[in-house]
Formats: sequence, C-alpha cells, structure tokens
Amino acid sequence: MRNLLPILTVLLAIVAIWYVAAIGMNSTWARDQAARAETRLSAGDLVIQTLTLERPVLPAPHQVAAGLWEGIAGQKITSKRSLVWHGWITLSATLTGFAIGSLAGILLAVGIVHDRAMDQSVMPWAVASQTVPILAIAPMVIVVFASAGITGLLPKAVIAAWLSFFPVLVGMVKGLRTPDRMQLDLMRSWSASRPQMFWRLRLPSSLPYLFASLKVGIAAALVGTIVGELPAGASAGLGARLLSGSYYGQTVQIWAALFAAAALAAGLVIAVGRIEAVTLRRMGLAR
Amino acid sequence: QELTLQLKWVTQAQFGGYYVAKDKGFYEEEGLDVTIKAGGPDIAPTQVLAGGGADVIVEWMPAALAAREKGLPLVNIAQPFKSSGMMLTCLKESGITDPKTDFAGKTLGVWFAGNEYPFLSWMHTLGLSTEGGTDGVTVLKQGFNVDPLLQKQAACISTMTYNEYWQVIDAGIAPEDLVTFKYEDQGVATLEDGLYVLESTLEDEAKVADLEKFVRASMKGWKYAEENPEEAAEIVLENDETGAQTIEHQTRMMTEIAKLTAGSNGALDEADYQRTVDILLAGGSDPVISKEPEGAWSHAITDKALAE
Amino acid sequence: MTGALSILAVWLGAWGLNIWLARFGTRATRFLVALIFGLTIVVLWEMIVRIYAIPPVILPPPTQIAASFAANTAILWGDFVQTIVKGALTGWLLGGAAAILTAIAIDRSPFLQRGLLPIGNFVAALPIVGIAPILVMWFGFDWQSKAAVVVVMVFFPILVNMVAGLAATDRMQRDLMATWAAPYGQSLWKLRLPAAMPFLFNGLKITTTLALIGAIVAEFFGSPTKGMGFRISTAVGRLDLPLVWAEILVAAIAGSLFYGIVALIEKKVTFWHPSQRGQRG
Amino acid sequence: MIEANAVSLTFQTADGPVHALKDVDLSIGAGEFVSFIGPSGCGKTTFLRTIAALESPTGGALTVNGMSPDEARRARAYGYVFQAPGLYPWRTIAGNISLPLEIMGFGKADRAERVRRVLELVDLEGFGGKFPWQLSGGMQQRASIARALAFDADILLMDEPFGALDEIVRDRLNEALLELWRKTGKTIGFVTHSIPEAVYLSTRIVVMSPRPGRITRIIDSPLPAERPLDIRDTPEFIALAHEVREGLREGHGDDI
Amino acid sequence: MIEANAVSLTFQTADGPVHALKDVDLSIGAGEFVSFIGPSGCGKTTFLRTIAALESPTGGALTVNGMSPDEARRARAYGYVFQAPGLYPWRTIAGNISLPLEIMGFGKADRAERVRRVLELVDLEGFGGKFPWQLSGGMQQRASIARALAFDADILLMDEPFGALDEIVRDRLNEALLELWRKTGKTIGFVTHSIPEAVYLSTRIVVMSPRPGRITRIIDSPLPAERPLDIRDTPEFIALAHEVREGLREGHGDDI
Ligand SMILES: Nc1ncnc2c1ncn2[C@@H]1O[C@H](COP(=O)(O)OP(=O)(O)OP(=O)(O)O)[C@@H](O)[C@H]1O
Ligand SMILES: Nc1ncnc2c1ncn2[C@@H]1O[C@H](COP(=O)(O)OP(=O)(O)OP(=O)(O)O)[C@@H](O)[C@H]1O
Ligand SMILES: Cc1ncc(C[n+]2csc(CCO)c2C)c(N)n1
Ligand SMILES: [Mg+2]
Ligand SMILES: [Mg+2]
Repeated sequence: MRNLLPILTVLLAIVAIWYVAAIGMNSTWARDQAARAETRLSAGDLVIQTLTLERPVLPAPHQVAAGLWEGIAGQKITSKRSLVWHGWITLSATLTGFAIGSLAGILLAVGIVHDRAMDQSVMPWAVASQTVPILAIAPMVIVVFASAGITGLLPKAVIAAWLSFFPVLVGMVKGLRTPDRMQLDLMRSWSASRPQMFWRLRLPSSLPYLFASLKVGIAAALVGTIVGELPAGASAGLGARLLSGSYYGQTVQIWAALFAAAALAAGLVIAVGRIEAVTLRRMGLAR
Repeated sequence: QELTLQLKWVTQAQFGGYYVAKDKGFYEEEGLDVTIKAGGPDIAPTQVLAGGGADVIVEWMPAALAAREKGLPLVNIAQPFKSSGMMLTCLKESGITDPKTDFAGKTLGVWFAGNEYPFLSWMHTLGLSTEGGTDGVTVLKQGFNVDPLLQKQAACISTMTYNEYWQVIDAGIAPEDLVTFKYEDQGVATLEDGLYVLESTLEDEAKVADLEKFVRASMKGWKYAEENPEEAAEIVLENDETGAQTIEHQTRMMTEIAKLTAGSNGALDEADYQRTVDILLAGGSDPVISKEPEGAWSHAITDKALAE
Repeated sequence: MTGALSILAVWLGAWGLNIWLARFGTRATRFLVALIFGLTIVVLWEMIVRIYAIPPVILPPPTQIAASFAANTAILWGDFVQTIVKGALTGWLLGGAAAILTAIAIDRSPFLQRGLLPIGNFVAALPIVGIAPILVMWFGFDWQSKAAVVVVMVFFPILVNMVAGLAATDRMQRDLMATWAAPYGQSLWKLRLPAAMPFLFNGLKITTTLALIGAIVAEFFGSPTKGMGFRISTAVGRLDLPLVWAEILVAAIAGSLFYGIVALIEKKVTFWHPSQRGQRG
Repeated sequence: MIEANAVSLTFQTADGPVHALKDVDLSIGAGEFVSFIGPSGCGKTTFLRTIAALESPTGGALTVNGMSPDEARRARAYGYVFQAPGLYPWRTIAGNISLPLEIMGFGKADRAERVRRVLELVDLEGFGGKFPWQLSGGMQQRASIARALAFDADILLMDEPFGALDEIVRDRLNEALLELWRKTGKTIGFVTHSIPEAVYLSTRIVVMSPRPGRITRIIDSPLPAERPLDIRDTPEFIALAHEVREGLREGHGDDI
Repeated sequence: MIEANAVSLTFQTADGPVHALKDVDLSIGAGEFVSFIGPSGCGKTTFLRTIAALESPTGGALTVNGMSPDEARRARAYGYVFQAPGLYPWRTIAGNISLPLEIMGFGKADRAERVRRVLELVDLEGFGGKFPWQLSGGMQQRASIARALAFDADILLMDEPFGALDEIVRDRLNEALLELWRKTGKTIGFVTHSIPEAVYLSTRIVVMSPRPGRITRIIDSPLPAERPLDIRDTPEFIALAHEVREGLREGHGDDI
C-alpha cells in the first residue's frame, strides 16, 4: 500500500513522457501529410493530429487504452476480435508448456542432485541449450511438429517449455542442494534412506527456490508461446495478434496486444506468487 | 478422403478459391475432407510438404523449382494463377522513373524465405548487383508490412497488386505519389500460387484420384470466387482466426485476385512455365536454378479433373 | 530393430562409461564426462537420422551440418559480426551502462525505487519480443534496431539486480561508514559499488542469452541481407537446412562464449566473494 | 562403550593433507559424561563425527558398543546434537521431534507418546504445535536435544550445543542437561569451548590440541554427581578449571 | 566524556513499540573502561549505537565530549568495533585499515605509517597484504580493532568484539586489549556476554536487564590496573564475578 503513491507517480511520469514522445514521433508523418495536401498545420492542429493518427508511429496512451478496451470489453469473448479469446489461446499454450517445462526441470534436477554422472554430463549442456536461438528456429519447430501431424497448441507449448525448463532446473538444483551438511548429517545419523532424505529434507527445503524460479519460468513460457505464435501468422493467440497488427500496420493493435500480454504475464506471476504464499504458509515457512 | 492443403501465407482472399470450395461444400461433394492450413511469414510450404505435414501446397514456381534442384521432387499439378501480382512500389520523391537507370544506389525492400527469387532474377537481367554500392542496389529483408516505405527506409518495396499496394494507399499516400513497376510489365513475371505435390504422391493411384477431385473442386471454388468477390471475402473473413482482417480490404483483394486467376482454367500453360524457367535460368553467376528442370510439372491431374 | 538396438547400445555404453568416469570427480574427468555426453548426443542424432531415413529438410545429420559449417565460414562470420557483435553486444553494453547509471541515480531515492522497481519487474516479465516490430519501425533495418531491442530487453533485469546489489551491504558495513562520517560519494564508491558487483554480474550473466535472443528475433521483423536471423529464415526458404543448423551452432557457441567471458570477468572482479573463492580452492 | 585405539584421520585437501586426528586413544565407559575441549581446528568435531560414523578413520580402530561405528549408526545408537538447533522450519516442534521416529519406523501412537515425553523432559510442554521460529534460541536448542533423545539412543553426541546462547540461558541448559544425564544414565560426548561448562558438566575432560589433532591431557573430575550451579565458586571447581586452562595453554601454539 | 541523562529509546515495530532503553543514566569519564553486560535483548547494542549516533534517543539527553553524539560522530570521535570483524572482503588487511583514513582525508604517507603502526599494535605485522578471508577469525578481529584504532579516535566502542572466538584466543586478545587501553588511555565502552571477560577488563561494569532495557546495577572494580590473566583465580576476582552474576540473575525473568 505504501508503494502506491510512488508507483502512481512513476506511472504518471511515464504517461507524460509517452505523450510527448507520441507527439514528437508522429509529427513527421503529420507534417508530410500536410505537405502532400499542401496545407500548413498550426501547433494545436499538429498536436491533435499526432495524437489521433490512424497508423501512428507511436500511438498515444489513450489510443492504446481504447484499443484494449475495444479488444476486451467491446466484443463477445468468443469473438475472434476479442483479446480475451486470443489471450485464452496464448494462456492455454503457456500453461501447457510451463507444465511440461517445469516438470522436466524438476525431474532433471532430481536426477542431477542424486547422480554424479548426470550432474557432470547434463549441467554444462543445459547452459548451452539456452544459447540455442530457439526463438529463431521456432518456425522450424512448428513445421517439424506439423510433419509429425501435431499442430495447434503443442508445438507452441514445446517452445514455451524449452524456455521455462532452464530457470526451473537451475533453481531446483540449487534448492535441492540447500540442506547444509548439518541437516544431511542429522539424517545420516538416523540412517535415513535416500528417498526419506529426498521427501523429508531436500524437497521441502527446495520449495522456496522452486517457487522463485517458477515465477521466472512462467514469464519465460509466455515469451516462448508468443514467439511460437509469431510465425504461424494466421493462427490465433496474442502473438498472432501482434504479428497481424504489424502486418497491417495497425500500431494500436500491436500495442493493445502487447499490453494484454503484459497483463497476462503479470497475472501469471502474481498467481504463482499466491500459490507460493499459500503453500509456504501451510508449511510454516512464511513468517 | 482426407487431404491437407498448406497455404503460402496467412488467411486472406489470395486463397479465396480454396476457402470458398470448402465453405460451399465443393470438396464435400467430391467426397473430400480438406484441411486448410494457413501459412505465415516464416513458414516454408516446401518444408512442410517434405516433412509430410501436408499433401498439397500453394507455392510460387521459383521457390518450387529451387527446392526441386535441392533434391525435393516437387511437381506442379495445377496453376490457378495465370499472371503475377508482384511489383515494386516506389515513392515518387525517390526520383525513380526507369528501373534500368534509376535503381542503382537505392535501397529496395524484398521478401525472403523463398520469395526473393523473382527479384534476384530481375536485378540480374538489369545487371545490378544486390550487394549494395553505387552501381548496385541495397537490399532490405522486408518484414511483414509496408512500414519501410512509409518511414522512408527504402526507396521501393515489394508489394502485391492485391495487397500491400493497397495498404500503402490506405496509409494515406496518394497513388500520384507512387510509382509502380509490375514484374509482368518488366518481362520478369514468374508463376505464382500453383499447386504442388511430391513426385511420389503421383505414383499412388488413390492419391491421384483424390487430387483430381481436389483440383476440380478448387477450380470450381476459384471461379465462384471470381464471380462473387463479396461473398468470397466474407467466407475468407470467417476463416480468419486472428480477427485482424477487414471486409473492405478482403473484398478489394478478391477483386484484384480475380484479375490474376482470370486467364487460367487450372491447367498449367507450358509457355508460361517455359518463360518462368528461362527467367530463372538467366541468373548468371548465382542463378536460382542452374539447369532446365525435368518433370517439374504434370498435366495428369488437370487433364482428368477438367475433362468434362 | 537392429537399428534401435544399436542406438540403445551406443547410449547405454556411453552412459556406463560416464557413470564410471564420474566417480573420479577430478577436473579432467568432469570435462571428459561432459564431452562424452555431448558427443553421444551427436552420434545418436546421426544414427537416428540415418537409420530412420529422416529427410534432411526436417533434420539434417551432424556430418552435413559440419560440412556446411566448413564451407560457409565467410557467411557465418559476416552474420556473426552483424548480429552478435553489432547488434547484441552493442545493445548489451548500452543497456547495461544505462541500467547501472539508473540504478545509482535512483539508489538515493527510496521513493523512486519503490515506484520504479515494481514497474521494472513488470516490464522485465513482459514478452519484450513483442516490441521488436515497433523498434524495427523506429530504428530502421540495420543493426541499430537490433541493438535497441537488446537495450530494452536487458535494461530491467540488470537494473533490478544492480539496485538489489546497491542495497546488499549489511548494516554493520554501512554503520562503519557512518561512524567514520563518510560522505555519500565515498560510501558509494568504496562500499556499495564493490558490494554490488556479485549482484551486477548475476544480472549481466542472465542477460547474455537475452541479448542474443533479442538480436536474432528482431531480425525476423526486417534486416539487411545479412545476420543470423536473416540467414536462418532465408535458408529455411531455400531448404538449406544444414546452413540453418550451422547458424544455430554459431549462436550456441557465441552464446556460451559470451556467457563464459562474462563469468571470467566476474571471477576477476569478485574474486573475494565466497562463491568465487570456493571455485578456486 | 566407545573404544578408540590409535585412531587417525587425514583429510586430503587441495592444499595437501590435513591431519585432523592423530593416534587418538580413548575409552569411554557406559554412562560417562565426557567433554572435549581445545582450540579451534584441533579435531573435536572430527572425533565426534568419527564416533557417529559420519567420517571414517584413516587409521586405527574404533568400536562402539562392540560394533563398528557404521553398524552402530545403523543400529541407531546415536543421538547427535549440533551447535545450531538445525530444526526444520517447515515442521512444528512436535513434527521435528517425530521426524527421526518416522524415519526409523516407529508407530504413530508410539511417536506421539515419545514426543510428549521428551517435550516434558526438556520442559517444553505445550510448545509442540509451534514452529521453530516462534521460539527463542534457547527453546529451539532444547527442542533439538529433545529430538536427539526421542528415539532413546544409548549415546548422545553434542557438538557445542550451547555455543550460540547467552550465559544465563546457557547456565540453565547446563543444569537441565546434567539433570537429564543423571535421570537417563546415557553416555554423553560433549564438545565445548568453555572451560567452566566443561568442568561443570563432565565426569572426564579431554583436552585436545591441533596440528595434528591429538589428545594432550585427560582430566578426571572429582566433583560429585550432584552439582548445583554455585559449585562453580568452590575452590575444587576453580582448581579443576585452572588445570584445564593449563592443559589448553600448553597444547596451544603461539598463533592465535 | 559521555553523559547520559534519562536516555530512552523506543522502536516502533509492526508488533507495537519496543522499549529498547528506558531512563538510562550513566556518566563515563575520560579514560574509563566500561563494560555492559546483560541478557540478550536488554539494549546493550542499542545503547552503544546511541552513543555513536547510529540511533537517536527518543527521550532524555546524551552528550559526548560536550557535543551531541552526531556532532561527535562528524568530529570522528569514535572507533567502533562490531562482534563480527566486518572487514571488506575486496580489500586487503592494509586496505581495510586505511579505508577510514582515506575517507577522513589523511595523506598517503601518513596512511601508510598509521597502518604500519596499528598492525604492529595488534601483532599483525606482515599480514597487511593478505585478504581478510585468508586470515583466521582471531586475526580478522584484531585487524578490525586495528582499523578502529588507526584514526586515533578518543572513544572506542566495542560490541561483543570477541564473542565469536574461542576461549584461548579470547584470553590473548583480552590481555592485548587491556595493554592497549593502558598504553593509549582511550575511553572504552565494551559489550560482552561473558562475566569473566567483563570483570577482567573493566574499571566499571554496567549490568542491564530487558523489557524495558535499563541499568540494574553498576559495579565498580577494585582490581588494580595491572592485571595478569591469573588474576581471575583470585578471591577478589571471583567475588566480583559473583556479584555480577547476582546482578544478572535478579534482572533476568524466568524465561529462557
Ligand atoms: N571435510 C573436511 N575436509 C578437509 N578438512 C577438514 C574437513 N573437516 C575438517 N577439516 C579440518 O580438520 C581439522 C579439524 O577440524 P574440526 O572441525 O574437527 O575442528 P574443531 O576442533 O571442531 O574446531 P572448531 O572448534 O572450530 O569447531 C581442521 O583443520 C579442519 O580444517
Ligand atoms: N532496528 C530495530 N528495530 C526494532 N527493534 C529493535 C531494533 N534494534 C533492536 N531492537 C530491539 O531492541 C531490543 C534491544 O536490542 P539490542 O540489540 O540493543 O539488545 P542487546 O542487548 O544488544 O542483545 P544481544 O545480546 O542479543 O546483542 C531488542 O528487543 C531488539 O529486538
Ligand atoms: C516476411 C514475408 N513477407 C512476404 C512474404 C511473401 N508473400 C507470400 S504470399 C504473399 C502475398 C501477400 O499478400 C506474400 C507477400 C513472405 N513469404 N514472407
Ligand atoms: Mg567443531
Ligand atoms: Mg547486541
């Protein structure tokens, strides 16, 4: 709550800068148009024109807000013009990919902390795997899946999974290794078995780390889904919306889709945060 | 019978005939269940076909022949598009009036991902290098839209008569402020939007029979679309998942497309084919294809499909 | 059947070897284990492609990729310079510098921090690739727009880390400065900046891969006729998949190197940090 | 019964071998309370860990209750208490205490009964439902002792269990520990840095010295089993403390 | 000269106000060695921090050398030593010691000379080029004392400086500190948990008690200025320690 005022202030400043920038960036176009029509623009007209262009270089905040409102509330949510509908398509692929990715990350992490060979083999390549520009080869991934007869949600989800597995893996490995020597020794002095050590010590101590990386992972999954949606331009989803907006030069549509995606990202991160808070409180880890 | 068609680009009136055929039940009448897969900016239909993700693709002939030379045995089975819709659209203020003399030193926007071949052939016939410099042209990989022209980042950009050109107009630039060079007029037109399958598909008799039905129904769709552009545009709109298309734009596109499909009954015209091959072969040091292709087309399907 | 068996045999053999090697845990065997793992994947890839006759336009075998790599070094180098050196590196340096300066600027204002950081976290979670088309529209086709995308992508992660770093000094260390009546500049330069370095490098390391991703993806929205993103999409159109994979290989190598170099500098700069000391001994 | 014969332990480190223990001979009888004292790095912890089979000696022979330490560990002969309480924050105090019991497969009713009993023993009735961080440091440490007591191991090994507590709390816990030892008759090995603590608690004080870690003096305590806190102001106590300090100083080099 | 008149300090926390200090009256003369002892949370640290102007009292008056604590701080009247050495790990020992000197604008040659001198004072010649983490805990703590001495403040405030060290090292440092105090004649405020340490070092012992933090007893030491370590076995010493313990116990509630 005490952050509200600063946040609002900063937001206000951003909006103000945005308006000034919109006027600046759109003015060339407005002047050119006037020159083509061989009219002269007064300063007032210029401002009004730059903030109401059909295809602005930078749309003004109120234009984006109108675009968002139109996309969210102005349509039936089943309409193809509804941002809610596209958001849902993106969300479902994101969640599927996130589920696959985090599961893979967790399982790999479990393997890595329990098996030395796996630790030494997989870990260096896991880092390398993230330097593969999966985003640039997303179209190929889509095509390769299509060739196996798999289309729609899954190929996007796989790209999302690829991006989200890494933070989860790293966080989970770190988490599973947090129990210090003393805690492990205690377990050993009670001659606990490996599974007992895992379920009663490693897993619970890793949870705070897991949740921290899940938050990063779900944001990454959303990026992956959107990128997966870009090349398959005709399909639905916020990425497709971004692309078709770009294709038809509808900047307002791009920005509206972008803000919808941002809201989705924030919502997902907050949702994971909520689950984290509840889980940790149940476990007595939150104070 | 199930059949998958991979389009070259996003859902739009450019593919109106197929959507009409599906929507009007022409495929169904033939006993076909056709799945139409929309394409996208970086989806190469040839790759989809090679990977088995589709039975038939819509592709431009230069890309198809180039793929054929790469060892992917594509065969043209039908050619609903008679003429090319490609052109370069330039801002008048760039001072370009004649391609032969004025392109040198300019920046031109070009589509890649298999669509660059006609352009490269043209530049070759003009004797212009595409590596930049004062006696060559600087090439931009043009993205998805016409912004490079509007932002004056390029003197000319690639446009289709039926699509991007109108986006430039819609953006508020008057036709008088533009200069256009159609590939058809420059004598470098290559065949666009043909239907291609793998050679092996043609050896399968059941498939061939399906393809006959498919081509017949598709052509019926095309002809229907030519006559009813508004209805066709609406059908396209219904099939567009992004919800970004507008009826005005699609209707206009359908009207323009009709001009390109007008001269074709679906069968490939050998003379057109030969002209395309000649243009592509003329590539000099880095030709699109290096030798006369063989078996790159077949009338087997259209002969039967269009028999009655 | 025999194909599947031989694939399984290679895999089990390599894995067994690794399990045995991993027991030694020396530096050399660690390296060897990682190497064997990588090689095994490559060999299995080659075997699967050959045995199951996977069309090269879907997945080319590693040997073809290597051949293409060797044949196209000039193109690959040019693309590397265009995308990674000019686009990613410039953007990363600019974005990093801007983030560090901003962090220092807002360090003294808790008000600004409280306002900016939640928004920063929000923007950092944003699918920044979405603004690539916009920035390409603003900054043109060449590497400048790629660098701009990278700047935007790396700015907030570095900012958030740097701000956390500047706040990371413990109370005792700050109190010491207070008992010596140190002015702000001194305690910034002699305490907060050095103490912030491990955090800063954390941010710098995370953003190395982001920088590559940003530069490559931005090329998707328009580029000159060179660059890794450009080459990948054109080569796919030309069904030259070995070249595509050669570019991917370049990206992976460059990414690992980039990360490695930053990690190395980190080691030099934060030699005193327990995490680095541990690695030394 | 713990029997150490010329036990040695050398760690191989990057900087060469570290002789943490060298030729340690010691025999601890059932029911004894033995304290280990010595400067940092002299191997106190290592010796305790070796008894508990958390390290293996590189030389010499060590038996616990006639078995090898590892057998003894698997027979659950030890309760081990560390300097820090080391309670799991996601379990309540009762949950923490019952954890080793779960691992050892005690039945549910039995577990509840034992938890109740040891909570009472360490004076923590009514705190079973609290989480560790809701308790003070002294209470946490008592809970950690309760946990080590719950499964009734014969031998209790404690590695500086009260090192982090303040003097007054420490006094109280010392009293309580002594009481507990008298009541249960367990064998206790206890590491400490504090001379008064060692003297106050032990029946025998083992003074160690570093580089290599070895025993320099073993001091038997003549103090009675019954020891009020005031005993620390008696001359016997002071003399004993003096002797321990002497022992420490002679083993200690000139480096600090 | 430190003069506290009815000093109070209340922290406003989420759980309500905490009375860390209540009506503390104390006057410390120049050259005195005053120890503060008391259970955890009784406000020892808070009082020391208030003197050093790291906290501001919410009630009462406090003057240091006739100035307000904050003026005294800006006049660089304090050297402060914390429980942990708090050396900056990215600077060598010499670099750490010269840090306050750099901040206070001492010249380069002067800095080098002072660093040399205080390193000698704390017996760390030859270690100036090492990094803190290459030294043992005791050496680090001595370096941190050297740092507080380097700029020759009149007043030395030490908050459990030896709390983390083992007994023998602690003994040595106690001796060295006493020696230093006699040589330099500084005024020292010293927080400790250890009764023998307080008694051994101080000219006056201030016993505090918590909730609210206040002074319960002030004990003047009759011990001579010259104090060998053995003095701790003398009856005077033991009597004094006993008195301190009594004072502690009476202020201590029944909670542990
Ligand atoms: N796992 C290990 N690897 C290498 N050396 C070790 C290991 N454990 C202990 N040592 C070394 O063995 C010696 C004895 O260590 P130990 O922990 O037993 O000392 P200690 O008497 O318990 O000291 P302290 O009072 O500081 O706890 C030390 O020099 C220590 O550095
Ligand atoms: N910054 C703060 N905010 C709120 N409460 C505080 C703060 N600092 C100290 N306190 C509280 O003030 C009281 C006195 O704390 P202080 O640290 O002075 O005790 P102490 O005597 O030094 O204890 P210890 O022996 O544990 O160091 C405690 O109850 C503590 O929780
Ligand atoms: C990035 C990109 N831009 C354009 C095309 C080419 N393209 C294929 S079909 C068609 C008609 C458009 O209305 C066009 C322009 C492409 N493949 N990729
Ligand atoms: Mg120890
Ligand atoms: Mg304190």
